[in-house]
Amino acid sequence: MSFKIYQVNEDLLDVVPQEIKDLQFRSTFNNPKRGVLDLSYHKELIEEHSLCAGCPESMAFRYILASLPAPEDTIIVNSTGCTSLVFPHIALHTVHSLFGNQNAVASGIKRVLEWRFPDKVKDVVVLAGDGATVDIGLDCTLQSFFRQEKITTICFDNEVYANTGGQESGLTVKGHVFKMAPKGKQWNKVPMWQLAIDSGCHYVARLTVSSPKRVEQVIKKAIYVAREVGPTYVHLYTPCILEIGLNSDDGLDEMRARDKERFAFFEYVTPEAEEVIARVKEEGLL
Amino acid sequence: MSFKIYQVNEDLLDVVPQEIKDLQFRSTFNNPKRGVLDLSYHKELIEEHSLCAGCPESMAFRYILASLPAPEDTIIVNSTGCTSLVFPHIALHTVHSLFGNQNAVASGIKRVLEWRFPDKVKDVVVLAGDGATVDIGLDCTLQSFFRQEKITTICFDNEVYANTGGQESGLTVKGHVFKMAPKGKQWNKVPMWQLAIDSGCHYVARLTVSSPKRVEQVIKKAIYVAREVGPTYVHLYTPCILEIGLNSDDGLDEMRARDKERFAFFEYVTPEAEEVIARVKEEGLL
Amino acid sequence: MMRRRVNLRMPALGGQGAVTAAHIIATAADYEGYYAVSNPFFGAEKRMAPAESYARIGIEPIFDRGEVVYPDVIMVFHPQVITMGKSYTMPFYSGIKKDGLIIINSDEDLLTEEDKEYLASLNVKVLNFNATKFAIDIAGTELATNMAMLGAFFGAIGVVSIEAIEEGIKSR
Amino acid sequence: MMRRRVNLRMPALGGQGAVTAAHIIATAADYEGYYAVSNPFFGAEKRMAPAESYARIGIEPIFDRGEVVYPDVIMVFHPQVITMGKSYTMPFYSGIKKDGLIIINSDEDLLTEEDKEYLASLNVKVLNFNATKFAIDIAGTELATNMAMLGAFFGAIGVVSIEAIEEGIKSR
Amino acid sequence: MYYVAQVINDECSKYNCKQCTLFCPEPNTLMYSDNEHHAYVVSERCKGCALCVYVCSNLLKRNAINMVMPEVHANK
Amino acid sequence: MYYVAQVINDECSKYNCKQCTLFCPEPNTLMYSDNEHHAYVVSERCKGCALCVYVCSNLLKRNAINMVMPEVHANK
Amino acid sequence: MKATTEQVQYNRAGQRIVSPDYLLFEAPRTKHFMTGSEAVKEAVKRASVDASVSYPITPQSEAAHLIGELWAEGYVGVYFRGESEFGVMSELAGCALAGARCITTTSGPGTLRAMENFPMWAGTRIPVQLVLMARGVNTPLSIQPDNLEVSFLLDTGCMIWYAENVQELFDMILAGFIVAEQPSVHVPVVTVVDGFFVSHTREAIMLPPDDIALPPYDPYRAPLPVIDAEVPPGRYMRDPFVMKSNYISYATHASWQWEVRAAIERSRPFAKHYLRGLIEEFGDPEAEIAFVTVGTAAAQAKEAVRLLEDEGIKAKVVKLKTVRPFPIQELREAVKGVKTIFVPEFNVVGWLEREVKRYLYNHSQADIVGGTRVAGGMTMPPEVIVKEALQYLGKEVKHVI
Amino acid sequence: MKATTEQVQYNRAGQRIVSPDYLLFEAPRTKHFMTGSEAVKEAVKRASVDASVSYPITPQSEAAHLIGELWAEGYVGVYFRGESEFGVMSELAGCALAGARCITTTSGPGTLRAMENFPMWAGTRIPVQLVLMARGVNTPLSIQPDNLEVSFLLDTGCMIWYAENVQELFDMILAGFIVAEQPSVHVPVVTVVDGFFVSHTREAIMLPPDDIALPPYDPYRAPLPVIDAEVPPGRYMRDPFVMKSNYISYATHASWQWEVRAAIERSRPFAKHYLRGLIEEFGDPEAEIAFVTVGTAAAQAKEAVRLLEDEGIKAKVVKLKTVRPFPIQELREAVKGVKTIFVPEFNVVGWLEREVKRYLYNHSQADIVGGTRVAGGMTMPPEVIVKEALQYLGKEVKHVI
Ligand SMILES: Cc1ncc(C[n+]2csc(CCOP(=O)(O)OP(=O)(O)O)c2C)c(N)n1
Ligand SMILES: Cc1ncc(C[n+]2csc(CCOP(=O)(O)OP(=O)(O)O)c2C)c(N)n1
Ligand code: SF4
Ligand code: SF4
Ligand code: SF4
Ligand code: SF4
Ligand code: SF4
Ligand code: SF4
Ligand SMILES: [Mg+2]
Ligand SMILES: [Mg+2]
Repeated sequence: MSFKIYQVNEDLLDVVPQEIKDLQFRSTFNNPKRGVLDLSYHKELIEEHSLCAGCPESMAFRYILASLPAPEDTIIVNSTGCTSLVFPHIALHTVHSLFGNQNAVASGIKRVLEWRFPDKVKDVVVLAGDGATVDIGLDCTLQSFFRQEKITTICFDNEVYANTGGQESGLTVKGHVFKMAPKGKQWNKVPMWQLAIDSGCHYVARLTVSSPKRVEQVIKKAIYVAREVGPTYVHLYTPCILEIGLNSDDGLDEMRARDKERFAFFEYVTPEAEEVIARVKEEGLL
Repeated sequence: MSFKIYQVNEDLLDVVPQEIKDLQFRSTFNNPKRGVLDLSYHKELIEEHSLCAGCPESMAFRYILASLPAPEDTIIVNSTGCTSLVFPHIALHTVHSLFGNQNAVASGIKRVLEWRFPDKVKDVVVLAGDGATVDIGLDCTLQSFFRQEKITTICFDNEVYANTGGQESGLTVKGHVFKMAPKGKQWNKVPMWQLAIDSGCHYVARLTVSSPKRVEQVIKKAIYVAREVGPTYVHLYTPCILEIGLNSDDGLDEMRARDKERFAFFEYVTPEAEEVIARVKEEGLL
Repeated sequence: MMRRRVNLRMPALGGQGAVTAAHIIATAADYEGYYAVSNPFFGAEKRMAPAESYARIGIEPIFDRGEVVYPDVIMVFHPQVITMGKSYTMPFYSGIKKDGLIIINSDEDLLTEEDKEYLASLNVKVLNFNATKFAIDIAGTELATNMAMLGAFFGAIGVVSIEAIEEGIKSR
Repeated sequence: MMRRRVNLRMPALGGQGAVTAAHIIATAADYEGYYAVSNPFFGAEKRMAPAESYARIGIEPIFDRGEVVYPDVIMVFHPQVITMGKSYTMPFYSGIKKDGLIIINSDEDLLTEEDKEYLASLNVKVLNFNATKFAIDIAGTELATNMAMLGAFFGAIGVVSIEAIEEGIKSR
Repeated sequence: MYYVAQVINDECSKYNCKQCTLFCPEPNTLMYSDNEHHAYVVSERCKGCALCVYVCSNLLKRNAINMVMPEVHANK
Repeated sequence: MYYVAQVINDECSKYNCKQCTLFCPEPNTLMYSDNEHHAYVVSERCKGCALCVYVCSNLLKRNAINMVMPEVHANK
Repeated sequence: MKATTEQVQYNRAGQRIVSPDYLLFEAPRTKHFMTGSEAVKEAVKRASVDASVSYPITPQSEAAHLIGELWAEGYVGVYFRGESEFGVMSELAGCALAGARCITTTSGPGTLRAMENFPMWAGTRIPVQLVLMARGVNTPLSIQPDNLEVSFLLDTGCMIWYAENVQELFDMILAGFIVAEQPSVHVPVVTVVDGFFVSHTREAIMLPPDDIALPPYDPYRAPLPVIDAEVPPGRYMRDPFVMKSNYISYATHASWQWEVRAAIERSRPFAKHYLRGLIEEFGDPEAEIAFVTVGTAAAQAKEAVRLLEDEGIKAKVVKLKTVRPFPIQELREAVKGVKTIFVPEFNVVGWLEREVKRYLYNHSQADIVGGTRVAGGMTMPPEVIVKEALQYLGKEVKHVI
Repeated sequence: MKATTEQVQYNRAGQRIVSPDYLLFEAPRTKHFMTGSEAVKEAVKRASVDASVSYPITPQSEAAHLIGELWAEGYVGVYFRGESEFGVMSELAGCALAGARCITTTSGPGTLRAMENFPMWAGTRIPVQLVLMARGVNTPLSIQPDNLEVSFLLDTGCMIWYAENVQELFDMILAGFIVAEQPSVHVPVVTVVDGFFVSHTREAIMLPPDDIALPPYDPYRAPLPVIDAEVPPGRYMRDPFVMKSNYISYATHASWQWEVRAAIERSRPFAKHYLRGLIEEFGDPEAEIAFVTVGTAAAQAKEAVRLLEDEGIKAKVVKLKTVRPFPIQELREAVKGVKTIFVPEFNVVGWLEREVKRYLYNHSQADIVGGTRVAGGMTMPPEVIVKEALQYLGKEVKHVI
């Protein structure tokens, strides 16, 4: 545990920018009970970002960062995509390497941190888009599940390659017309949550980010299970309002509509994971 | 249909080597009822090979080649591995490209042949090892399933990287000590047949090659379904006798033992595939 | 303003249509018989993030490409370019050539005394024009801001015909 | 046979232990104070497919590596090397040096007249020795063929001590 | 693009709700003040998406926040 | 490695079985002659794995094929 | 398939088939105003392309989308999005092996992700065309123009061509198919442009009509059998002997590699014809200062030559249109009498400077200066080129920037 | 962590920590007889390695297995098999980012499969060591030695070193860690050997005892923060500014790339010390014939020099131990007075010839001959080198082959 690294030397307090001081005095570190309700008051771990106005990915980011049980000991590994515009603004250790290799990088980090700090908890969380997770990165993603890496993988499913301007991805629904699919996508959306289950994940959830509290619960479960048992996978629907032609205030509405169908909340838990979750609940951390 | 390409110009018959003439006069082309029983009499489509003496992969090769419903219109795509020592000796169009890209290459071939020969049947069959199919090639394999490519993928599961001298693969069973897994493999065998089902294959089978007739039935179903419906997947246990330390006459025994447990015959068929199979049976081709 | 080459830089925010504006300008100039080239800044711009585009117009073939480092004209599409530094160059007028022109989408005077002195030393003319307000008033939507800016540009340099401008707009 | 360098080539079939044999020879020579290097042919050999290995022994540091193109000694581990052409070079004795030595694992004389003439012109000695039969007779298994071949080699060149050979075998 | 959100403090103070602060996509932008009993917008950070208005007006029917054209201030 | 298979024709002719021809891992190697009513081995192609013996002796208990040391013939 | 006056032939898209020379040199052209990405579409539209596979990456995505549109419009036979650049290049290899004329596009990280495919393409002798819109590679990530990646491709066995602008890109794509598919050549061609500088720049271009097109690719003229089960495979594969037995593999591999390089050499006369020479010279032929360049750097150098002229200094640009084959003789000829050679480049390593020095070693006494160098995405202002050149030459820098 | 006489320190494997100089130059050594793969194991065993990730490919597999054994024996902290070389190199990047001293091995197709990782490694400034056992790349497939692949790595921003034999491989691996991890260097090092020629060749080697080892890597001395949540990240990432906003990205990318190359330059004094010079000369210092080479080609050239001596002709070998940084001054010095330079290489493209010409342009008048060239896996018999050299020089070829 090293949240002390955010403490500014007293003598420097008057020259340090406010946003850094805020991290020390107004953020929520060192408290596993932190959660999305902090968002109304506390300094967030994302300073700002350059995602589109109204992008639901931004909401997902806020909820996830607010829900990390131990941000001071969390490493976030990301990939290329719209999300990568956020990472430089996050006040945690974040890594960007290549497009699609995020679960490989995360595996290396997690194993070495376990070796270097056998007595500490270091959470490694992967955050990447659908293209990164399910198309170009599928091998690295699934292999990290097979190998039972103790990491949490979160997929931001906006059903499109957004950052490159709106091309069909494996998670685009059949028939949807995007770039590179000018006659409409010819095949089904990949059931990634099912692949995650069959590939050995111990906790799998599928949901939209329309409910901050639900996101918090899911993220916490996923991280606690990954710490002790093995890989966990969270599939979030975060529609790309730009590419599906919605206005900047339409994102929440779109998600609420999908809550009732394709993205109805779904959870899978192995018995080992169940045990951990029950214990954590007892401890009042969930 | 182009089995005529195997017919040697009459004037050249006396200078052409016997093995080529045998292909014309003693092989079974142009007959969808061909099958493993031809092996006792007919010229085979594999001339020879340099696999280990007694290697079950060789048996698998003989059965598969004997079972192709239209060898004269079949393209075989392979990968690197022990199997790649066989392909130069096969009297069909075969392609070797890179290790693990076999399903990508096959997708390209199949689509172009459909475009170039809209009125002909051209079967594209992928034959590759477990390392090629499930480790390095997993992305290309599964994506070809997602995309519903009309190809048949056959995995030679010898539970090891054999050609490079016996390293752990994703299909090695947990606990087995191989090179690169000196403390025994730390994680479970990948349930590739299950992933194939999740990923959209229309016919999936898992079996050993202990029964030639069964292999024939499976291969024929897989190819007929791929022709009309979409991707099919066949998972064959072909133990690497060299790397698991068996004698050259032990392969059949090993497979018969596994027939009763890990590799008990398993088949999955979608309704669309079921239809095709029923029709082909009616036509007496199965 | 008659030069062998006019280089135009348009700092804006993502979503304002500056790229379209540059292309319209270049197309119009091409139609009118000038040599012309346009291009956007090469980024993955999001709504509200900095974005920039360029046009070059000349009376001989134009080889030069890429961002305009030494502009003759700068059109500032959004006040935040200046007030929040949402610009690819600091200050936004860096590289401006002698006798140049700056058009700013704002009623208010956003320049410091220092800025003004420097620009005056180069004899650069600064034009404040609230294009957004103009767009809302005339076209009924702030989305027409880029068209209003275009108008100001063509008005100020006055070398391209109405017909050519229409051609440029059509070709988008 | 006293040369500044002795280069040895051993065409065999996969599984016969020719690689081991080369390494034993080199290790033994090293132990005995010579400079020595050994290596296999660089292939993915399967049981019964062609395989080849090499050893170099000298009285000065050896830099040379890779397959032996100009051997002083050739040991043929399997008759099929000759009868079925399972050899990396054609003919199997290609490159053999003047006054060289060839040892063939066979009772039978497998060389053509042409072969013999050529080898005689270089004053190459050919030794037929059924090492497999010898291995079955003495060690009770054909798997000891490589040891029998080794024996023939050390016997024929006679420069390495028994102790060194034992050292070479131990080090495997 | 050209608008930012502004809380109608008095309206908002009628409720103790904070809902919009959870749905704003921008961090550190739409916060709640317990002292003053209403939400507030850090307008330099607001991107004008109007999601807060959707939450407050469309979902909650509270109409306590709306979009305004901001004043431009020279950064002198 | 040093052995090849050889069918004991008379034994084999007692059955009309062909089983071993299906299990030999080598193509074009262990074939069946309907005329002569027995299997036969193309010995240059045989790799000596003895799987045919396993099939014929261990599984079928027919003992109609066995392994022999081949003669070496110079290829002159 | 020849288009004679007697017998008019049409391709599967219904376009009239004309000879390459007619399409490139004789057909009437009209002026259009478009980006490099759009020019790719126009070229592909007239090239009787059978197949294309795409993957998104900035700055090539738009060109790839537009090829997709051509598929939807019936001009391209097969088109889909692959799973990654590695997959795409392998899928395209499959398409080519099955007898298709193929094209794809990529940039920077995509090139590196697919890297293993390029020597495979060359060794497989497929005349695939890759339009490379060069951009920087990680790390750090940059989506902006930088042609370091071209350095990685030089030894792959592919032809490497380099277009300066939108017009040249259009013409080169057409010429690329023709030259790459010559039976005596039949290797892949990588047509490079600097990303953004060409892909995203809109400028004037002269186009022939779009109801005429190149003769379709005839796979039966290929030096290796097409994989379509319509021709005898023999006992043959695309990498034949290697796996059959190790003992001839090294010789095969070596001779095969030499043959690929020889095929590139054999492309020279065709490339010379269809590109109207392997180099282009601009400026004063007698100048003692030369800029040897490719692509956008050539464009910028041309502007610099103009500025130098304003300063009263004679200079010229020697633009290389091909890097593989390298225009060895042409370059040696062009720099005769030159005292100082500048090699301005859009990368930090100076791969072109290295090439130039290699081929001029003992063939020129000129000073060769590796610069101006710009990397990571900025443009190369002509003013900077001029300043650096004058400084190097010890001349006064009069020109204002 | 210094090993002083007062305070003996041990690494996690229980080996006594000694200074790099002691381990490399002072510790008593005893003779062993082993292959290059086994020498890799011996080096790693003495290097306090934290992590290694492997993937099988001939000819490097055995070295990778042996590192795995070291893990089982407790000498290496983290070890596993990755899913592909692309995955492995990314996993290794993760290990290094988290503060581990890392090593891996690959060959040919593996190198190309992982290609995108190498510039990423360099840009991420991780001092990873890759032992590259060079082999041919597809197509056609060849598993045999051929160092074409090295050409693809030259511009990645990694240091490239080249060992001639088993002994040098052992020593270079140890030196590699020391030099790569210098805070002023801190870039990856690729230690190349020719596959098979070194990996599979068994020869004599002198080894220090195996109960001593290098000081462990100290990630807190790295020029960039280690990703372990024990040090402040600030608002920082390994590729920081780029994504923060486009408008400073090009400058960052460019300066970052320049800095990576500068870091390689800064490695020179360290490499010189730990490798005992960046080049090695063999033969007659006054010779007018020189073979400029790396790796096995140097070994073969040494034999050729001996044969030439037998023929009464003076020649020498200038062996480059590093290619990045390139020993520019050393080479220029070494070929002073040389009339003919041969560059024998194990590839068809002549990448070393290109480097040599680049750096000798206007620094030598010697004839530079790109040959002997062998590719695809065959050895380069000294007899052939001699024959080709004599033929080129117009001398009688007396020596019998
Ligand atoms: C090897 C490689 N190929 C392609 C790209 C280009 N690229 C960057 S982001 C991206 C799309 C990301 O899509 P997704 O993962 O769904 O994230 P999103 O932008 O939709 O949030 C692509 C194709 C790249 N950077 N590297
Ligand atoms: C990119 C790449 N990585 C690694 C290799 C080396 N390689 C060739 S075959 C093989 C193992 C094949 O294993 P599998 O697919 O299971 O086939 P098997 O040999 O077991 O039949 C490997 C690792 C390669 N050729 N290319
Ligand atoms: S492009 Fe789509 S996913 Fe990306 S920031 Fe904009 S709305 Fe969000
Ligand atoms: S190594 Fe194993 S899989 Fe390969 S040929 Fe030999 S027995 Fe078969
Ligand atoms: S949703 Fe409306 S009422 Fe509730 S806090 Fe926000 S502004 Fe106030
Ligand atoms: S308009 Fe959008 S960005 Fe501004 S406060 Fe409301 S929700 Fe937040
Ligand atoms: S198995 Fe035995 S009995 Fe049957 S065919 Fe073979 S040899 Fe004859
Ligand atoms: S021993 Fe093996 S190879 Fe020979 S015939 Fe019998 S089964 Fe076939
Ligand atoms: Mg997405
Ligand atoms: Mg296998």
